[in-house]
Amino acid sequence: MFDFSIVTQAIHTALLSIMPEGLAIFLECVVVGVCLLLMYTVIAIVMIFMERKVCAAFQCRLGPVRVGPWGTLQVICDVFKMLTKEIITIRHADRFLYNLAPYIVILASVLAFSCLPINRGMEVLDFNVGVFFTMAASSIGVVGILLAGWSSNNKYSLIGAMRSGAQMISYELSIGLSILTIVVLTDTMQLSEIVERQADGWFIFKGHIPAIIAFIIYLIAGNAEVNRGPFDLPEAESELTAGYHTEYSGMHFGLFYVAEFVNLFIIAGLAATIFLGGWMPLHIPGLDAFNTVMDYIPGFVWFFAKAFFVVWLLMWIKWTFPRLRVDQILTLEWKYLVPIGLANLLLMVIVVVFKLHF
Amino acid sequence: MWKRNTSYNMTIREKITAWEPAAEWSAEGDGMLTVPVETFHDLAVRLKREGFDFLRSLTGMDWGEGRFGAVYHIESTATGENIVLRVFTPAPDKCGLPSVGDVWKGALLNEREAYDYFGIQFLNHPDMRRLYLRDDWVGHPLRKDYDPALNPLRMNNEVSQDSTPHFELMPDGSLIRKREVIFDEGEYVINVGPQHPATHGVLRFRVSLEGEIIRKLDVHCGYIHRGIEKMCESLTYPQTLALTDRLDYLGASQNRHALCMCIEKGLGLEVSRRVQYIRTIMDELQRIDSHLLFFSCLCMDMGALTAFFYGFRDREKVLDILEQTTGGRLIQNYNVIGGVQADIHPDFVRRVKEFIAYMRPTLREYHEIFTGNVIARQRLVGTGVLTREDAISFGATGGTGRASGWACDVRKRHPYAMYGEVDFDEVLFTEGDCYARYMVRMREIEQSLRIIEQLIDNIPEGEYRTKTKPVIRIPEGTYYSAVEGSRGEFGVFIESRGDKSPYRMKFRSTGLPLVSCLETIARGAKIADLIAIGGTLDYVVPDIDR
Amino acid sequence: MTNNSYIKGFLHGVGSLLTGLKVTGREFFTPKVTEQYPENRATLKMFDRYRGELTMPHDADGNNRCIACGLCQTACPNGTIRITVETVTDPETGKPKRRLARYEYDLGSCMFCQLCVNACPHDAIRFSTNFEHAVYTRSKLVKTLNKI
Amino acid sequence: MKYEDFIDNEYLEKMAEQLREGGTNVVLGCLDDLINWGRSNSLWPLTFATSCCGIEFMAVGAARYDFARFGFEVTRASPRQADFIMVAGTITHKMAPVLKRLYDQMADPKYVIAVGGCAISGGPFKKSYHVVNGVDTILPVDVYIPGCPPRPEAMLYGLMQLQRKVRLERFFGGVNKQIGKKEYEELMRRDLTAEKIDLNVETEHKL
Repeated sequence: MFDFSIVTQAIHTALLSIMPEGLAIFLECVVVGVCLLLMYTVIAIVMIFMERKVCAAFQCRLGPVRVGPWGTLQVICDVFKMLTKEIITIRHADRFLYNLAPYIVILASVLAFSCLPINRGMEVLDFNVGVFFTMAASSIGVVGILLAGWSSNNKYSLIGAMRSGAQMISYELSIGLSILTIVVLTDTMQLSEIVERQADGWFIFKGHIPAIIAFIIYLIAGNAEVNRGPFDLPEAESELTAGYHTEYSGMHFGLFYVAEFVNLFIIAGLAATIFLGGWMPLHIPGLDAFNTVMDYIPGFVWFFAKAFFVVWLLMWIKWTFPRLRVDQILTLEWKYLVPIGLANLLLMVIVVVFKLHF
Repeated sequence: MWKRNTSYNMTIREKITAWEPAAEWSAEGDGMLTVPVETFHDLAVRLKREGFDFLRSLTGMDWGEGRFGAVYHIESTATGENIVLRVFTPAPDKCGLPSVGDVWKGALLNEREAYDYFGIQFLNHPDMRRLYLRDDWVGHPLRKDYDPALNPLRMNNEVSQDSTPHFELMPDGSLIRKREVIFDEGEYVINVGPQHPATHGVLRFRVSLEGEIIRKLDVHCGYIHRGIEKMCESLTYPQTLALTDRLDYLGASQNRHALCMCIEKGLGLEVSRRVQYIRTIMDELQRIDSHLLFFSCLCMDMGALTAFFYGFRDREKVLDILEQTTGGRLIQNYNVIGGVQADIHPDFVRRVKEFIAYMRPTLREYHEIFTGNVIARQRLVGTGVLTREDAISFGATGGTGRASGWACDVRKRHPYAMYGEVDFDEVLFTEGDCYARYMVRMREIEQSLRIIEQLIDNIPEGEYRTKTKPVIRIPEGTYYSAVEGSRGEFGVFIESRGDKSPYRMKFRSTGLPLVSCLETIARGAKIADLIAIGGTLDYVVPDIDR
Repeated sequence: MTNNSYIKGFLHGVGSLLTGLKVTGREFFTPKVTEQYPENRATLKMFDRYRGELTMPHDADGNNRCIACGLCQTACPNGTIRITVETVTDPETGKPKRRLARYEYDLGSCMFCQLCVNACPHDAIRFSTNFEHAVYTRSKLVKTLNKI
Repeated sequence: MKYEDFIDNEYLEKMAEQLREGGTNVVLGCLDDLINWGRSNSLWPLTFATSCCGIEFMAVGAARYDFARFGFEVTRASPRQADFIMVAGTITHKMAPVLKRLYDQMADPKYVIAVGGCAISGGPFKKSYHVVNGVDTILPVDVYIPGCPPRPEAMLYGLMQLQRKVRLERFFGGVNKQIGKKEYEELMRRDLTAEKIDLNVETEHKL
């Protein structure tokens, strides 16, 4: 398995040879930041395109086909359009908060995104409480949504924001519980370390029953966390026109739109990292030839394949189910997911204590 | 079929004449009783007690020379008896009729409509605002002396009033005007529509919320009020036909059928059996089309977007069949006075059969993806309950009424075309909730397929169009015909004075009663339920506003 | 709620969700029904009864069958058809004769009710199946049907 | 579809000529082309329909005709995020101010398509006391799609016409409207000042 840290180390040494360490680190930070943002944009574009094609396929139609080969340039067009669209200033809105909100949302999203370990040695933010940090960073997003709803001076926005507040805070609990289940199994919170421990088998296999339950709970709660159907109440189109971003136009709306899709990717990427072995290739004990072949596939390919598979799964769910009502969302969380999550955590503890895992 | 009613009328007519010796019978057309205004409210209460609990239609009238009034079509749901009453306003210069909104709730919006059209003030009506037109509209457009120049296009925004006028009769015979509050200052009122994805057009609600729970709901209609009834008064009979398609565009075929039937009844014209067969099949195809669209839109409103596409995919197949024969997808222009525009296409029978074979398994797919879904059930079962009494009182016919357990299908109550001879079930539920309303429509698709199946193979030979005179004049009198539209009873009321255009033409909207019962259903529900309720009531806004 | 019904309801719910997923999952792999309009333009054929726009057929010499009787204009519910008549002297008989000068048809207000075609005693007008009418200028929609 | 297959090319030619009169910087011109390529392929409609044409508009979005192929499928319910408004259906006197308001709420550049007889001229309801005879009296219309209602293919054709128009426009230097800029501003001002009612009587009631 190729270790990307060789490359970064080499660059670091090369830079140190021509400049002082402080400057070198600063330069590296800038370069990494730019790369991160670039990747963020690319992922956003890919995700939006995928969403449009996948939903079209579920709905027995074609989706974008006319711009570029198979419609691949469609989202690029949207980007140009968004960039040139007027940004409307709303009278009687809280101007400062109104303009700030989309940036908070995108900031939270970028922060969480930078925690994802894409390949061995290709982690941007990686430290011993990585899981905590990711969750904390991603939950800043709800502040942005609340601000957007509050400052827009629009009743629909306000209702959307309130809904999203209730929903996201509730579902963070379930996400936490299901991740905690795996933390019990791994006894580490560092994301890169979690991946390394899956070298001999992904946690979803190692932890068998409790891990699978945790995975399902995570998918449901993760879907709710990013406000996607069937949990898309905050922007429920048929009820609240566009929910918390009703009043946003142009690129401000574009930021919300992009953040929504990248958040989905983050949720999927985290699922891939924690449950499906991240960039670890698929190894079947006993089949050495197969395992060697799998090892030739680079780690980031594994990571993206797994993440996009989870994304596809979530899209399948989104495009099949009707939307829940606000009280049902809370019922689902507090009456079903949280008790199951807690019982599952207990089960995992038993599994770990009695060494029942693989 | 209306002969039978006439014989029934005798008994109730006699009763009314006994109670009210001043009542006069006029026999032109369908015949109606003119009753005095002073005791009309008492009479209405008495009629209701007698079992006449369904106000089919309330038509405001201007008979010229300052004589205003209203025509009431009332039916007893228990016996199926019908009676038509006419009431004049007390004096030419005074416009006041007693409101019967407390007897039949469905009268409330209809009386507002009559006020809007003719300026007839209804005494003790709790909410005497205009129904369709802007509050600053000058005059009443359906009066015969109305001058359109009074109302140029106003581009200023309308201010929503939070209170409403209300008229009371003083002992000295004068009217006083009071105001009643609709929304308090402290209430959190949100505005749903006219441009809102879930109002199915340009209906507008003002909803007072407490958190997510609806406390009050105020319906605003008229954003697509096109004045069709007034336009009809200056069009010839064949020309009026074209406008009915555009009323409820998902029941275009049935609407036109109703008007053709009414005119044919006036003319005493019998159409051939072939025409009856074709019309019945077309009506049922249209019903399937409408119910598929209902399914699609309900799914979309509930957030299940994929099911929306499945519904539309299959709807296209119906539209293709319709288009091949009629030349129109949505607006077909098919029924004409005395028959249909063109004979059925040679491929018609084959394609309809193919469609029936295709549709049955597809319906199962719908049930798998949406009906059985636990989320859909949770959201539909038990929400938005309309009781049977309310359904009748509001006159909420069609799927909505049948979901509440009211057997209100015009095809069974007053069979027309081929419906007396085919075998089909009237789908009835008793729960009256959103789920029942949804299921009624899904089951009705199956019944429609069954009706078509029985007819499609034995369409008799015959002419598809009976020759009529070049200029059609209906003998003097009043006529009322009703069909089961895609979403309830669609009635046409014509008052003719023997001219080539009607003196007054009123369409009994299928949507208006549905909208009027919305407040009752939605109160206490959540805002998301409002969307489900609106979706399952299945109104079409241009049909409400006309 | 008893424990039993809690679990039963839960399992039933999950089952119904999976059924839904099965339907959409199957649809994901079935061929799509989309007709690609501008690409299929060559093969696209309307039903022959489809009413696209009113036309006045002309024979090879450029003559139409309209006698300018005005029945279609009277039959039209909303004044979409405007006929201008001119009187010319018949070169053979020397008598004055009504002749169609202009047959103006406003596609932008036509309601396709077919009353004009029904009214025409000489089949001089009929509906064609052309549907590509979208324009940038309103005046382009007012068409003169007869060849002058 | 080839250029010659479209109708009303004269209008586009005239428009292009007017735009060329000023002359364009080469760099700006290229950038313009790129932006217009993007804009024309990403026109998002406002979810708006009043009557029959709206159902056909839904059919255009549905599986059989699928305007997602053009990238139009992201229908926005909020006017702020929409690029064009399909006026599908009759506009009545009561609806006209609302429609105007919706149009004003949309972010520039924005376009209007008048769909069907009612929106173009009042159509079947021309003689009614409560129907606006053509939305071009209240909004600057870019494309007219006649029909009653126009069939889905006709709507797609109209949308392609709009794409062609967008592609020709010049983004730098103001998006030209069908009516002259001066005329347009006058129209806007007239509506605001003629009647002395404050536009924002009810800011909190969003439409």
